[in-house]
Amino acid sequence: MSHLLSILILLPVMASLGMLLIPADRKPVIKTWALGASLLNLALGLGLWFGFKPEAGFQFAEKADWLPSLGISYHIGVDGLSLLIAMLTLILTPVAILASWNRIQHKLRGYYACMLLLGSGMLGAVVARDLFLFYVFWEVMLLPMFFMIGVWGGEKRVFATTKFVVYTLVGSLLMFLAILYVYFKHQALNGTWTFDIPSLYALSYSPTEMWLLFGAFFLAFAIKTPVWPFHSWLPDAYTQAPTPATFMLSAVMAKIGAYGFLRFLIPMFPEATRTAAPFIMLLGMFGLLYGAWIALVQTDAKRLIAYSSLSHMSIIVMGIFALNQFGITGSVFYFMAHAMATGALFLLVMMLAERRGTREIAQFGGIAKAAPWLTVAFIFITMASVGLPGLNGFVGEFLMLMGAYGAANPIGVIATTGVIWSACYMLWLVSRIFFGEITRPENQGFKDLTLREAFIILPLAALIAWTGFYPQTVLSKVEPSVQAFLQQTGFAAAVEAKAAPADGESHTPAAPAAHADGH
Amino acid sequence: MSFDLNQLVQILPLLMVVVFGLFLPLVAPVLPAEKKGYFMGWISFVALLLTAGVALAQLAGKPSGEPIFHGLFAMDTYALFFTLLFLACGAITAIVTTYYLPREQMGHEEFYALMFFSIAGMIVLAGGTSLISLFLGVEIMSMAVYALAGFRRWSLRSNESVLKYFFLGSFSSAILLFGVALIYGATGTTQLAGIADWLTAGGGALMPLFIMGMGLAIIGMGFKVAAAPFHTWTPDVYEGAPAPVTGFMATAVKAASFAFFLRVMQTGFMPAKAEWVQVLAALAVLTMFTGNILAFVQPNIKRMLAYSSIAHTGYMLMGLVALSPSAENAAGSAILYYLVAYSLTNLGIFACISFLSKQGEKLVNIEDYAGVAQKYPWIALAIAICMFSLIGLPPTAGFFGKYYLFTAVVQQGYAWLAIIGIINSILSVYYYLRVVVTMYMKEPTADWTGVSGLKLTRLAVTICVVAILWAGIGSFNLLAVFPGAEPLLSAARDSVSSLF
Amino acid sequence: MLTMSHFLLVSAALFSVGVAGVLSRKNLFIVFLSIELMLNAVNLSFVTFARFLGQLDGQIFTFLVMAVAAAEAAIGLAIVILLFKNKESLSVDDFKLMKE
Amino acid sequence: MEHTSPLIGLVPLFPLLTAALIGLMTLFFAHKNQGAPKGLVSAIAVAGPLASFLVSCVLFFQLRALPEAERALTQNVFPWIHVGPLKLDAAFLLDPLSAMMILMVTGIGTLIHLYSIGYMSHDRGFSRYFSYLNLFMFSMLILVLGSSLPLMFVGWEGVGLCSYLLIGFWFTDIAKANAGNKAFIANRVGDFGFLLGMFFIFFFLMNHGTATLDFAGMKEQAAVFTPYAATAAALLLFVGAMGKSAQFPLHVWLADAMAGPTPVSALIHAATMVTAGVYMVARMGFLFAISPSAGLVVASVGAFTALFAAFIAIAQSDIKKVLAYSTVSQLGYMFIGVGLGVYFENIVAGAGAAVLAAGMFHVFTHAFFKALLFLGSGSVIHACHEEQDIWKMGGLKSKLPITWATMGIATLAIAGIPPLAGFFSKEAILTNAFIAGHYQTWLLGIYAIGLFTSGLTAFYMFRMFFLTFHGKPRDQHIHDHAHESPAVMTFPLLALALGTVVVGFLNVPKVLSFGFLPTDLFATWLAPALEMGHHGEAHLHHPSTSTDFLLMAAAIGIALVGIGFAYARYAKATPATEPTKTLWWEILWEKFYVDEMIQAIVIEPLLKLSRFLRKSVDEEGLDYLVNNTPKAYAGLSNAVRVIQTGMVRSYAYLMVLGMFAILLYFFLHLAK
Amino acid sequence: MEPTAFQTGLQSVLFGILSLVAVVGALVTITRRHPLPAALSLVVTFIGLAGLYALLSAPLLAVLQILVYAGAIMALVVFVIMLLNVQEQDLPINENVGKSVSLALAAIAPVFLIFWAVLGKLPGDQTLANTPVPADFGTIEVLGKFLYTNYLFAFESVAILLTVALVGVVILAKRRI
Repeated sequence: MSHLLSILILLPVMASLGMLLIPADRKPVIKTWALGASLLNLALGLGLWFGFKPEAGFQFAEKADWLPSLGISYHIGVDGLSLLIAMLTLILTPVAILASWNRIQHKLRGYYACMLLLGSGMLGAVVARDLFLFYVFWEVMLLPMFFMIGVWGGEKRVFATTKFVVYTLVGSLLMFLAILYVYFKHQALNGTWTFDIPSLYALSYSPTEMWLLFGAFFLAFAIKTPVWPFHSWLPDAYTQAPTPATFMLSAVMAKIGAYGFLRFLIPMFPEATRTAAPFIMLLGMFGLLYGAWIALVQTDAKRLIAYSSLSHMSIIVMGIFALNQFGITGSVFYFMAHAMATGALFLLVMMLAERRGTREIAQFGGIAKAAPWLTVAFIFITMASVGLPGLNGFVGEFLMLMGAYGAANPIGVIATTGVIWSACYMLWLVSRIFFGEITRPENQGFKDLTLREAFIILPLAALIAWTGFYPQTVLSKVEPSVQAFLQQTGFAAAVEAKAAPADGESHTPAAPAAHADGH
Repeated sequence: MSFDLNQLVQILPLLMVVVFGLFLPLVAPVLPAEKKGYFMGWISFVALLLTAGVALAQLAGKPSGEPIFHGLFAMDTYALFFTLLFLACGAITAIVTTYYLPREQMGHEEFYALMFFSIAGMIVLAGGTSLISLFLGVEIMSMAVYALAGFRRWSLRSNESVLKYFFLGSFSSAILLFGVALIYGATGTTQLAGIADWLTAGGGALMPLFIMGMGLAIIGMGFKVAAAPFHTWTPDVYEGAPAPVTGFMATAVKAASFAFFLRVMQTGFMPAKAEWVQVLAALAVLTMFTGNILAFVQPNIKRMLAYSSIAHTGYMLMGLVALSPSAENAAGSAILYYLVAYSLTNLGIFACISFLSKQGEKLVNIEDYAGVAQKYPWIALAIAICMFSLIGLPPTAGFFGKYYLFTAVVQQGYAWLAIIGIINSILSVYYYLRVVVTMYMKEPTADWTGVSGLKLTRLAVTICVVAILWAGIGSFNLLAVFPGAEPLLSAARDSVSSLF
Repeated sequence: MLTMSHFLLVSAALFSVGVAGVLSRKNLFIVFLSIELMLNAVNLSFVTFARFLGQLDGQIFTFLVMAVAAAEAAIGLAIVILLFKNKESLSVDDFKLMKE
Repeated sequence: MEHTSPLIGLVPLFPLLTAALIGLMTLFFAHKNQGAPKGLVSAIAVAGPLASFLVSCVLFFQLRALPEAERALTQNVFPWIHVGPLKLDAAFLLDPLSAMMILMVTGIGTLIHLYSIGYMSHDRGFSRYFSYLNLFMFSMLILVLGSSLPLMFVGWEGVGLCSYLLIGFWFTDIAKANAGNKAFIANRVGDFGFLLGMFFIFFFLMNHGTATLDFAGMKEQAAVFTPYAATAAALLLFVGAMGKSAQFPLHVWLADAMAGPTPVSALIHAATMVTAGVYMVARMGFLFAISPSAGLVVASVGAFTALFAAFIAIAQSDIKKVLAYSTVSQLGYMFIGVGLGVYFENIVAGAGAAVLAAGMFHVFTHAFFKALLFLGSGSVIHACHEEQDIWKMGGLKSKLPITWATMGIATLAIAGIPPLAGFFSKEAILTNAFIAGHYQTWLLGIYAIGLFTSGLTAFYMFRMFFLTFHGKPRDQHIHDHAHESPAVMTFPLLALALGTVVVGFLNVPKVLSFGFLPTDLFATWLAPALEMGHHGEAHLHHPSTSTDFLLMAAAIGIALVGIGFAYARYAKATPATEPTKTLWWEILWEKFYVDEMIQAIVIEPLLKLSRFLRKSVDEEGLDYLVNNTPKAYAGLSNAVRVIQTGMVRSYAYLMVLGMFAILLYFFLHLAK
Repeated sequence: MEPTAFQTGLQSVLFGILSLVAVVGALVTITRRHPLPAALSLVVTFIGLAGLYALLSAPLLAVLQILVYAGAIMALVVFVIMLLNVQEQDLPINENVGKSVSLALAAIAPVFLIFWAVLGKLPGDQTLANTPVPADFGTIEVLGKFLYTNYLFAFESVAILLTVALVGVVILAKRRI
């Protein structure tokens, strides 16, 4: 039994404790220590990636009793659904630390400790195989973020962080209750106390129970993801957080919300999911349009990216609730794609803002002339974000939209218009910031990417390009697990059963209504 | 009717506490005057630890728990569990008062004597098996704590605190006593076991009398645990009392009151559960909402914590609702665990408050805590962890306590109650976070130059925080050498099962 | 014919009067006396039950309650003295520094 | 029999490598004043497409060596996206159709690269330009060679990206940058249709056959498609084609796209990228052919756009805008051609391939003469120091003899004057439209439009030509400084002019063989790729030879009329401005107000909606609710706080109240 | 030994008088403006109660009630009132005793009514007369024995309680340390 996962979770914790030994005024040492720890963790984590066997289900499993009398165990493992987020956590933490290098000037130890602990919390949440353990990590990962936004954030940081935490807790506490209920239900049905996740799948509930529990779980994940209309914490938190934190928040933490749907909500309540999925897809579709349209009229670049993130996360939700392998595989793939693209956009906006002290789009203009590297990086990431084929955003988006189309034609059709909106707001942003003549004297001699900044963007860009060019690197690890997921939740059969209506007429987009609720 | 020496051995912790209370003040005059507070504090601390050692030894020896002194008292596991908790609360408080009393120029001898006596009263409360001995326990504890609350005699707030506490406390004692009288009249006994037997046998004609008595007793006990609408004294008393005393009241006194309440409900009134369960449920709901709603806008941290303690009373009352005649039921042990978690948390916070409030307790508004994180990072972190524990966030003891409690409540079929509990947890998030936010995210306004007791505070709060995390995370197998939450849980479970 | 009810009703009446005293009076002394009154009302109940149950326990309780009452009296009077010294007032309503 | 060739991958690979290389050089020299060394950049830049061209030639001969029925080479490079039944590979398909396209793309591409060296020689963005241009070549080749719809889509969007980058090449001019945005977004509208088309086909096949998006696989299963399904799929794909090939109403971006450097307009916005839509329809012909109406829709849209754009071109004064609208118009012709092809296949199985080939032939010839026209205009603009207004030119013939001659050939070609390439290809389309009238009389309308447009084309092209080269100089200053372009620019002009003269003979109709010219070479070559599931010699109704000649005469005649009008109006005298400015002219000048309509109907409402959502729904709705929940809660808290009066007696009252409630409960409970 | 009708009648009359004394004394207590008369009338109540105790076969308690309660404790109260030298101006101002007491009585009336309803008609027909107790019931000897055996723990607890009260009084009432 390998202890790799435990080491990956514990190492940052140890590193952040070790950081306390460094005197507070040795800033470079602190930074280097944090970066080193995260890089070491990443290096170890590569073993996870390369050791992962796509067909083998849960791997790197560890199980130890925690509170056996309550059926609580320390049980962790990764499968294809969680592997990607786990890797994201490992890869993006050093990037975020590097991005914080000059941005964070005070209380360094606390900041970097939070950053490392955040990684541990998120990693723990995705690899947990025990519902209780999951909940613990789920809450734990909230706290560093709370501090990072609140202590190192922007002007309205206190408001933003309180809103973020309280809003998130509203959802997760309700989920907590639902977890307890499920736990009892399992005991009532099977006579044993356990939080083992697979054992809690698809228990039989009365309709009322089922819907209440489904609602509680859904709310928790929907707030975290966020799904429209539970997003109102997002613009504030994303905008006010220090950008590396925004980066982690949007790149990884939001994904854990979406992951929750896959790991918990759907397998635990397949019946309810079957009925609710079209409505959730509608929410996703609406959120997609909503986020995109609002992004269109934002004047603050970071806020614009925040809304674009909402829009993209909505597609993920839609893809997941398409409940077919295209949608789900696409969503899981897009976890990564969105993390890199939107994350990198946040970082780039940060770099812009650092140079000018403002994120107001109108304050820029014509930057391309002065800062070609920055421009190239921005446009590259923009293209990834709008889903240009050949970059990884496309693969995910293609699969998700395809899945959505396959599950509910009208929703898929409307959602596909998203490719237009995203191009609208992103390209408009690019042209407003980078193109035209430099009209403001402050923008003369705009500093181009520094080497450190280039090293922040470079790994992201490289991964974006590679996984877009050869997505099988990732897909081959994800796909068997999605397959297994569909088999186990019983949605695989549903996809096949769709073959029944042979009448071509019902397939024309003109008359798809009869088809929409076919599953 | 034979006097059995063995009985005295059984109540050794109680005796020790009383003896220490009587004789420790006598040591005071021989101590160097300028260091008197310091020595008194540590002597008391050691005395408490000694007592705790004895109690632990007794616990390890698997006490029989048979009622002694003609059924008035039983030093069972339950009592020992609570004894240890009280002693721990006392010990932490003693660490804090070591510097606090000299700082506030308060008398040491009487303080520690009263603290020991109050602990004696609590032990009686935890081990009493008869309503009358329990009543006496309440009185001993209360009298001592009244005096402690009014210890800063020259402070009008402290005066007011003791005034309210005393008058309302006596008022409620009288109500409780009237209840005891009626129960006695109905059942012919004050022993809890006897009452339960009487109820099991069907009660008889005097049932109305009993029910009235039980109602009055619940009111009396509700007052002690600060259940709404009998909670009104809590904020005023907590605010006015010296901070370490408030900490002591919020933890040991509350734990003792719950020990009392729980024992009475579990071993005395259980057969009549159908009668009281709705009353307690209503009290629980009302208490939770009252505490959480009132705490929301409270600027004074002591007062805010008073409301928070009311809210937590509400949660624990849910646990009482979930009690059942079955020894398998987890509700009782959940309350015990919750009390431990809650006590540790509040002790930690009040240790910090005592320190941060400065001489004369000037800085007790939450706003005053702005920027504590910059000045005292460890203390700020500790308070933050305690606040998270109060919210019930993992991996703290508060989370585990809530988990265990809500589990029990759901298990007994009161899911609706648990939902209200969760809603209340949500309501509580904001005001606890406010403290953390203020400490970490606001610029300092207060001036802490010349404060004393940082090291002792750190010691006290470190003990609490380690314990909170220890009880929260529990033991992983890779840390098998380190006993975690599991032993604590099984201790709580054993304790409650000793009631059966 | 005197039954238990008679005595208990007297007890209840005294108790209620005591409660009314606590509720209505501002004067610290009188509030304190009202509480004493309540305790005595309870004592009457105890004695009544002792008599009708034929048990001595009730009387023992009364005895104990008297002691408790004495202790309360001591503390209560000390508090009254303390307050009167510090605030020159006997009105409970004057002590509302802390509220809300 | 599957034939594979490892060489196919090299075709797109070369430009990719050179693009990357030049791109890196650009970045590393970004902060140097000089930029990357121009000589080296030029060499690398031309080497990429040239190498591709050479490989393409090799491949062409490899393909030709195969027996006709087996003419398809494939190369499966690596698995790309494998999810369940969706198995997409990075695989290439070289059949006669794509072979024709890569030859055209790489050939003309090489020439334009060469030309660009001269044209861009003074530009600071020299190396950046070439990296984009090479990247374009790569994308275009992927588009052409991709063996499945999604892979084609990769190229499809890739060329869109390059188009965006190149249109906004001079990004310091915000109008140009926004023209790039417009192009990208308009293309995205089309891509939306493309994506849906793919989804539709995929799920239809998944439910009714074997799920696939490979061209070969889809073609094999063509029989599965019902007419309805085929119509839906075809029309969705056609939306994509409309976006890329600038058909009404998505044509709006193409005129603005002229903001890019002129060689870009030649390569991307005339010769290659914009014809991708036509290529896609031809590629998916088997699907369009199943639908009875898709072909007609394609042809009608084509016809309408042809006429519509021709009208607009009449009034334009920017030399490149004239060419741009002429491109739109000619693309309309191509769609008439391919639309009729699939229509014929639908009514007479097996007969469509040749008609499709006619459409593709126009793609082919158009690439030559339109590229030539653009490069010529580039030469003019270069000579006139970036002046593009034809009303400021005039009399340049003497100054730019080579440009004048080559452009003249191209203008004649596009006007449809034999024996130039345009004549053959356009004639074939018109003849087919005429034949269509036999099956469905109203289709004669398309023929009529085509014929009329042909006249219009001749008119506006010669208007442009005369205004530019003939008459007296209108701006003496410009005229004085004008000079012929260097050889590196004139060589491609000459090469393309040569092409314009000869390529028409690749597809000589039978009536014009005069007994010695080989006929229908082009169509025969393409036949294996274009046949839509039905082999054999199905014959369309064919007009008599005399009718054929009559049709040609009509076409040539109307072209001559157009030229005559243009001559009379613009060449005889030297008008300083447009002679008559009527309301109609005003409408044409404003391009039928399509942009304004889109602005008013789509963009403004969208922005209004967005602002509404942002302000009223998000900020004042959801956010307000969330932000004010604590306030409401605080209000409640403050309201409840009054119970804590601080007065002992009120506390006691509260306790008594509680006592009463509890006792009452117990009392009532007892009473029960 | 059945009591005679006269005895029971006498008991009833005594009960009536004593209860009246107690209740009236109580009411007087809570309606006095000055604490001194209130304390004195409370003594009256206690005397009434002592009588009732006697009626209930609790002679020792009756004596203690007089000695300890009415005597010692109330004397202490009176002493403190004197000690503080409570003057008219020290009394709470604007106290409308009549109004507030009636209000409080009205408030407690429902509770009392509940008590009445429950306590007033208890089942069973036990009367003082038909439930005789041993002659030594409630005498000092029996009670003392009982106290020192069965209730030893309680007794010792009370001892602690009184000690606590002692310390408490010291700490509260003494001057600054």
